[in-house]
Amino acid sequence: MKEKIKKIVEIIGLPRIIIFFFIGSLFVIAPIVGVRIDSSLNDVIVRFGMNGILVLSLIPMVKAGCGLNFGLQLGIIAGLVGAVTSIELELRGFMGFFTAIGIAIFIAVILGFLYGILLNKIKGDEMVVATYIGFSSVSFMCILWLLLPYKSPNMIWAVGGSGLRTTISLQGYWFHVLTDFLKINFGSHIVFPTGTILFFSLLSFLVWAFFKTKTGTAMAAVGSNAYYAKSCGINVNKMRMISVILSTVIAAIGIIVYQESFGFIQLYLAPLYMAFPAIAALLLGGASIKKASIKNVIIGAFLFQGILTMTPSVMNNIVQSDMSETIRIIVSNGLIVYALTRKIERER
Amino acid sequence: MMKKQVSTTTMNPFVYFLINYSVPIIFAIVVAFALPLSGLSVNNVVRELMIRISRNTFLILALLIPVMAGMGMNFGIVLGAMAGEISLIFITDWHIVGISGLLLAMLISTPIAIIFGYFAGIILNRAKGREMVTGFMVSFFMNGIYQVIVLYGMGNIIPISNPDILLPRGYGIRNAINLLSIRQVLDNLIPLKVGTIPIPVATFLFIIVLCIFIVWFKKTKLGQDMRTVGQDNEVARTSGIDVEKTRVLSIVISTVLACYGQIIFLQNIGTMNTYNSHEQVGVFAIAALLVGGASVTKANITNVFIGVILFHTMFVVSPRAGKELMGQAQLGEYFRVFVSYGVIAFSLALYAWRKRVERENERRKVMDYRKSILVKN
Amino acid sequence: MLKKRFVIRIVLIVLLVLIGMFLYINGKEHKVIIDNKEIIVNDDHYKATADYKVWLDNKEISLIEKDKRIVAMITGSNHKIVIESIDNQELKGEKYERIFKLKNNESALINIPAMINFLDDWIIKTS
Amino acid sequence: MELKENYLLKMEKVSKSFYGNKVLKDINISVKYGEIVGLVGENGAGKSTLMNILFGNRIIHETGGFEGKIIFAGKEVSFNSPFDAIDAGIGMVHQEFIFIPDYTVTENILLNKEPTKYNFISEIFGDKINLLDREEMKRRTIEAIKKLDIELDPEMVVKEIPIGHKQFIEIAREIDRKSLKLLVLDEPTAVLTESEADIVIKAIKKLTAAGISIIFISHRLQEILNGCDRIFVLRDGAIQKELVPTETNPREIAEYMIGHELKKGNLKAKETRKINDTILEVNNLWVDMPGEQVNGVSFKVNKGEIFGIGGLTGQGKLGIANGIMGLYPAEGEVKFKGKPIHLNNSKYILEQGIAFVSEDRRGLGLLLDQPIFKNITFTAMQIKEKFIKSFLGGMIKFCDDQAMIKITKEYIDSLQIKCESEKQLAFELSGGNQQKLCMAKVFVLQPELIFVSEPTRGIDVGAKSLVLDTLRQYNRKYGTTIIMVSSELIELMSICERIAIVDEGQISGILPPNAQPEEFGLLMLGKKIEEKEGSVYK
Repeated sequence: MKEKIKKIVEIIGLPRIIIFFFIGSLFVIAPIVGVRIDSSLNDVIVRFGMNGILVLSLIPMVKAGCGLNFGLQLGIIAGLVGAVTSIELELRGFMGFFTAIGIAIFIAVILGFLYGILLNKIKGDEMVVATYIGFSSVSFMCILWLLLPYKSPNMIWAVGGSGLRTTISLQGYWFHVLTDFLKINFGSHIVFPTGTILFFSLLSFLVWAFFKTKTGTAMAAVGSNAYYAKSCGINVNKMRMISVILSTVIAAIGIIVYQESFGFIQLYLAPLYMAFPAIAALLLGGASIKKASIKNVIIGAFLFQGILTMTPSVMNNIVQSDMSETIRIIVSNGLIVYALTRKIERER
Repeated sequence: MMKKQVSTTTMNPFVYFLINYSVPIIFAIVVAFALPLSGLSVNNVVRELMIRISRNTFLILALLIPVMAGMGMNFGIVLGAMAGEISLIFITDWHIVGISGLLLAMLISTPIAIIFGYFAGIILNRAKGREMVTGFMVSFFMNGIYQVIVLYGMGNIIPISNPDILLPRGYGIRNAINLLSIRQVLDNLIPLKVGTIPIPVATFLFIIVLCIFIVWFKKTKLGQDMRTVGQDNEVARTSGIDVEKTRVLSIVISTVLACYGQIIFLQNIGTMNTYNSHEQVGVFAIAALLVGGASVTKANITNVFIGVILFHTMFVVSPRAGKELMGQAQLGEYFRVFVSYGVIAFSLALYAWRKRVERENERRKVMDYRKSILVKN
Repeated sequence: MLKKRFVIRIVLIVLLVLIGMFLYINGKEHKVIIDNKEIIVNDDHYKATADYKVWLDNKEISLIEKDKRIVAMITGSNHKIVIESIDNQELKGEKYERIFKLKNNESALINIPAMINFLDDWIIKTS
Repeated sequence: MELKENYLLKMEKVSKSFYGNKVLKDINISVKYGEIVGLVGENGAGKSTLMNILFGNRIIHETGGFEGKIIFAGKEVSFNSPFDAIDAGIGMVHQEFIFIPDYTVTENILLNKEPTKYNFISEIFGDKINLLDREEMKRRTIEAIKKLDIELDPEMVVKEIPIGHKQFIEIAREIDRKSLKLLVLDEPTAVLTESEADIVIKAIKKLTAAGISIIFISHRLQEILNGCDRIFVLRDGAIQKELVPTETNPREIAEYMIGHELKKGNLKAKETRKINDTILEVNNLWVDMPGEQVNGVSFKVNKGEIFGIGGLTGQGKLGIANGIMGLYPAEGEVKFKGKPIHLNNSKYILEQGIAFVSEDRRGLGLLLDQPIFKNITFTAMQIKEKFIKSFLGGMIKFCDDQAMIKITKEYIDSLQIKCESEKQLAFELSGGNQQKLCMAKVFVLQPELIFVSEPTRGIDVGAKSLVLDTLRQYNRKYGTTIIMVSSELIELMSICERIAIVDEGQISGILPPNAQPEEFGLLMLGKKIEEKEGSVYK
């Protein structure tokens, strides 16, 4: 019996088990400490809808063997530009939402293409270079936010009249346009964001279906064994390029959905560290550097957001001090360090 | 008796120089433009530069040993900085002042830095081939552990009595602590003024001693072992070197040096914001080293000094240049951040690309050699 | 050979601990409050008679006027206090000098009139 | 200097078995002081296992140790790690020499045994803190080089010295050891030219004068004959013959090495088929595959023929197939059905109808974590767009799982692949079944020409004949030309119409299957015959 447990621990990985127990205990302690289960559950679902697509955007690159996309910020930047331009054009409701996505996709394809060329040139050291491409692109955008000729009054600084504000409200534009779409209320505390969840499931289905197509299977083959793919006549670099562009595009859509539900567009250095929570969530769902599936996305995003919502409320009632920020840092970065130190079975 | 064999490097030296030092050259050009633009007088640029060089060089020198041991840029030096900060908290609590306070801080931080360094070394050994990104993530992870110790541990589990560094709730350290008691105590230990520019002689002495240590260390057996491990892990292993132990040792030494570096840095600034003054340490030190023309496998003391001068001139000059150029000081601020991250991304990408090209040339050279001899007979 | 190395290392560690303690003691900061006020000792009244210039560990601190109090921070364990009376900026030459020791985190309360009259409790140490 | 007669090393009745099958049977080898002993044998004859036993490698202890005695310098020994053997005075020079390119000659020779000068700090942090003694290092390097009597500049960076000289680094490193008594050289001249090889042999001879004994492992007969005092021929784990160079010749050695029983082997009677028009013509093919370099190979293959390529491992036979298939950089002229095809593009080659069953089944041949039906149909789907349901006029091409499963079931029956279902993952299958899976993957493509590389390596005997029969039936049934690369000479002789032998990256000759075994042996061991159709070595 002991042997069986040891085997299970080995497959799932110790940190994930510790975190499962941690979340379990949170849900157990919550009612005792007077935290309403249903409202926290509602928070978790809403936040799942917000972040799900960002986590989903990591799938194509991991499946194609490019590793975890530490340069996720490139997609996020494309999304931000899309959102800001759609507001500049004073577009409201779904019209504004989908124009933002349209522009974002267009920019994401260009950024993804350039990013893909660079990653193909430096096979092997992708992750650390991607991290710094992400950081430098975010900081470069900070300069652009100041200079780009946006004129819409509720976006630019009141004083000085040029350069965008750090946070721009979506009130009156496409705020909650998805979340309120066919929303269902269970009792007073739970408002089920059907729109967001539907949108997330649609995108997940599209990604799942893509990996059923000819190019999709080729890309998966490149990820699992690049030499095998080469011997079957697959253009490895082209597949990696497509996976990078796909990841960047989905990330662009992801950030727009995030803002739509959150209510504000955060510019300047806000997206600097946005890659790590998405990566940690994916890893929490059971993915590794070489292998990831839609199942990992759903479980991971749900559990990770579970931690983020439950810890502050439960902690405050127990020990009157908000340790949740520290716990988030430890859990999120601990997962990534754990994944990076896993032995890759066949280090080609 | 021994005829000098002619070497067979193919690339002509000038091109080789250009590629090798492309980053410092570009940087020098950028600085050359920004300097006049910023309208700062040479005098106060030099004064500002003198301060920045004195307080940052020690930290950058701490990066050299892991590069020699093939661990790349050690993002884990942030752990050393944390160890330094913990020791500064203790001496502030105990009211130890002056140079003896500083030296005591360095003394008590050494064991802490060794433990942190050992921990980071073990983890990096398990992530061979991905050391840099793992080191980067370990520094974030340790930031969480640091917060647990400092924000929650100190005051209840770890006895801290001094009320003006404790949070009002009785435990956890305040966000900002003033280190007036040891402010610039090392810099002014041996005061010297050249014209209007004060020169922190004692701090430079520390830096010179570290440079001598590094040069001396490279000549020791352990230094040679580290170079061998850095060149090729497998060859080192078959020749009987304990590769894992050597790599961990290089990280421990680097973390301890970084810890002293951070203490010198904070001593110069005079205040310490407990929870984020160590975050940017890794990035700026590595950016400066790369600006000096170092690469992930080759870095020496000249890279450090060229880098620290160029990088920090840019740092001083760019906000003013941003203000003059675009009328937005904030622009210069972001430009500074962009350049630091950009230089790391660019030089890492350049290095990875050059590594592939060099391996390709090596393969081609062997192939041509085989063709030449086999066609002959 | 190994034994010799073992001994050297033990000596080194002991040395380091000693240096640590020395730094701790030498760098320790103590608070000294100096009163130039009237003091009553078994019902004899000693009044503050003049202003004084004060030196602590031969570092000039400041002027202390009659019935005033000053606070100073000093580092290390053994200290010397020198005071000299002063009347509108000229030194009157009446000099008094005493040495005192302060342990761990003790602070001191010095009374000048008691010091001039060589009373015992010229200095009170509190930790 | 010890007497010439008594022996430095004696191995008496040494035997070894791995998981039940006997790899070495009662080996008796002796080496006198200052003598050069040659050890000759085909790959897999047991040479490396014998050396592992001598050095006490971990693999030997982990697999149950060995029987028999080893007497070294008069004492019975059994080393439990290579480092013990080195301390006792045995040195080893590997085929791929171990050195650090950016280090100088001196630093390489004294790798991890650099002499140091004492300094006080080492009392605290240990001996590794002592400084390197650069003068002493230089002195010892020059002394070691002088022993070899070769030109090597101690301060030169190894990366920049000629490739031929890099070999001496390792030899010098072993010689520098004071205690060295026996030096084992494993294929020292494999990468060298004739002239460089002669220098190595001359240098080794100089060593024996200093009393050091040498075990010289090589497959180049010429070097063995003029280099060694005595020769042991090893085959199938047993010493066949102990020969003295002056009383033997290359043919006799080859005969002992390739072995007599091939003659007794039951060669199947094959009907001789008249096959003439060329389907594949290769001229001056160069391939850069690490460990399997091809140095200018030319041959022709007829349509419908089963053409064999044999030779020892590491001589380049695998390089030919991998090079043409575009898996490793290749240069030269290749004509398929008369039309020149450009190389280094796997997709283009596959589209011409040329397929490849790789020798690296687990690494290159299969997607181990994918089910069987995905593995079989993957290449056909990518190249021939088979098993695809396309929508929106071909814009979106979905995999047609049903079609894949149908074709997989057919191949499972025809090739009798033993598996639970077509959904079973590839890595759960046995070696033999995995090989059949690779072949099925290629058959689905219905190619005109198939490269098959080491089809029977690492699978049990029963499955071997099944795999070969499948290939023969496929060839007879569809007329597909098969080029089979294998190091198993017997198998090549039982299935191929013509067999080319590759040695040192070049074809040393092409023989009919019924040629004498020792003729194959000679071709493998460095003899060259001009490439005439079916010419027999006189």
